[in-house]
Amino acid sequence: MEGVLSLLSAFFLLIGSFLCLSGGVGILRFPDFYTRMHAAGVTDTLAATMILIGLMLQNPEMLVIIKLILILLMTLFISPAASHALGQAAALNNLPPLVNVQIKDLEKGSASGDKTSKS
Amino acid sequence: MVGIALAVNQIKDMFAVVMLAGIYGLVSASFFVAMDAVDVAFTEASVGAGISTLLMLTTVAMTGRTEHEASHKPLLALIVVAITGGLLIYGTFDMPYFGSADAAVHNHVAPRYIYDSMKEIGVPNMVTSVLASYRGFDTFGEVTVIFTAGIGVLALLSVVQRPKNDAAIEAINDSMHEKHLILRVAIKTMIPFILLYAFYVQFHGDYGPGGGFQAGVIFAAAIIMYAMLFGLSAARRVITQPAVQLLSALGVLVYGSVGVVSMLNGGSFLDYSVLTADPIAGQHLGILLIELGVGLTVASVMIIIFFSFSARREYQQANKGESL
Amino acid sequence: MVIAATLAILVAMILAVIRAVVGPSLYDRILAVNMFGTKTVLLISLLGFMMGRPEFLDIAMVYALINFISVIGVLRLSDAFNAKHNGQVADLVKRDP
Amino acid sequence: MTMILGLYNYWVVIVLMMIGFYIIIAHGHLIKKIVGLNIFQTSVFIFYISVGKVEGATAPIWQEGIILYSNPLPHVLILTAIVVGIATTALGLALIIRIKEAYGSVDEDEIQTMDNQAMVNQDKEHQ
Repeated sequence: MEGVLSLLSAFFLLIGSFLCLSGGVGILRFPDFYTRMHAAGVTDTLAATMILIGLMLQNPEMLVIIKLILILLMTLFISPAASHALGQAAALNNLPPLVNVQIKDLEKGSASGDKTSKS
Repeated sequence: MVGIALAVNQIKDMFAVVMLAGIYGLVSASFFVAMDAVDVAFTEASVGAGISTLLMLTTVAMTGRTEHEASHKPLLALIVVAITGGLLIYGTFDMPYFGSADAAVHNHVAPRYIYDSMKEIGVPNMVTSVLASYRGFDTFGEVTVIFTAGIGVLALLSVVQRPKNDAAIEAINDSMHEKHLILRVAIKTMIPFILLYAFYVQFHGDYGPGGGFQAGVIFAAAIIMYAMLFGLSAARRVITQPAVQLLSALGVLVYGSVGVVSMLNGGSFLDYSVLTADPIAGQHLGILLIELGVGLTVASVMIIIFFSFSARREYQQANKGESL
Repeated sequence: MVIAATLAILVAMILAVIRAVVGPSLYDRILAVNMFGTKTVLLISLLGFMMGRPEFLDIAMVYALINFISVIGVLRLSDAFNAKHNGQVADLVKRDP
Repeated sequence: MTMILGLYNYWVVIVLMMIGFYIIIAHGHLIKKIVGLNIFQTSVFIFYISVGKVEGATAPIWQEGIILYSNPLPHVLILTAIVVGIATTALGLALIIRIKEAYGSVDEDEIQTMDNQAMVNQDKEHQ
């Protein structure tokens, strides 16, 4: 039982850290604001979930688990709301999304995008 | 951290500078956690990352966001800085090494705080017991300083006459409301929990990280959040300006009167052991009361500061007929 | 494993800071700050576990809250920014090549 | 080598402090000066906290079975200092807003020239 739990926890933590890293790479390499927001928002929420679940599996104390669950709920609640607000504000203030761009730019952008998804 | 500080030096866009200052606050708070200073990290998290960023941003919004090129040569400044820094680094060669247990700071009053506070005060969180009991007089001074700063901000920024075109402000607020519908719903659900959490921090400060200072800031943050999304006038209907001012004074008064009561009971000023028959219970009661006083003052001063800043901003907007 | 996760978060934080410093538009910076805040929440929970005293999750909770508040505040004020400085922002908002 | 490992923390503090100092004296923009002041302030906080750290100790909250704690005294001092720091920062920002309203600028040099101008004008009126 102990072994299974710690293995599961390690698994979740590993996924979480992978997501963190890919989110970080995404926020740095993606070509425009909206794609960056996508990278950051999605990976942030999932990575937080994974890491917190991994930590929950590591600790047997009830109080700690409850606190972790609270943090998790808060993250699940806050992070989409913040992302929504951010995207909406950007759209309302006429930040141009990357649609009608030169083919050269697009190739450059998609090339970096491909690299990110593979890494 | 050095990198961020350098970037602050270079960037001319004030908005970016303020955002970086926010990140800087977060980094330093993480550092405090790593250095075992959980209470400090708590405070820095709520103050440095949240409130101060907001205040600076409000000011930037009111004063414009670009910086002019410096007209004079910074060479002299650089030389002064280099000399001072060199002297300070020379000074560190005599410092005890980082983390060594036999340094001078750890051998004066600290052992008593660490090993006897459980016996004398009965509060597990040593920071709270030192803050509220051993060094209660210092803390009284700090609270008074905060109160005075609140009065100062009020004196500098308070708007005496009502702005003439209330309708313009209302119109701005209405447009805000339509835009932020989802946020408003989200925040409305969260505010009760934040307030509850502030009370938890306030009264759990004896046993874990937390206490009056932190709880006050969290409480104020909830109100500030409400004021930001529902408009200042709505927030003022929840907590009126005179009420906040009264509360901020009341906090200092509670703190001071606990001291006076303990004097009347035959102890010295802020000696809580005489408050009840049992010294440890007296200490508990005293710490609880003065933490309450601290929390009241900090929360209401933060609210006062934010209200004055945003009222000033609305006033400017209404007078100039444009959004500043 | 906890240490590996901590390292990953630290790297992600550094990347976010770079974006905040470079970030051509205002919203890029806000995004970076938001992400940095979330990562700090995780980092503090992990640090608590590493030091063997997981009671300190309270701090992480405060972070989550305050981070949200500051993002909201920044957004609320940035609207005002754009209304006035539209000319300047248009320059800043342009995508970097 | 032990010297470097034992003291690098203080050196980082000094570098931060000097950057803050430089920002304060070299930049004309008043808000930037406040940010510089904050950096300076934080470096002092970090200095205090790292002085209070004891190798192998944990946070100063009493718990069964733990003997070695970090020094709680610097924590107390810094905790109050942070809150007082935000109060003074708010006061400074309020002053900046009033300066902006009075002068229409937040740049040190411009305010200086405006002041000089006003002084000269006053002298002329007297004559």
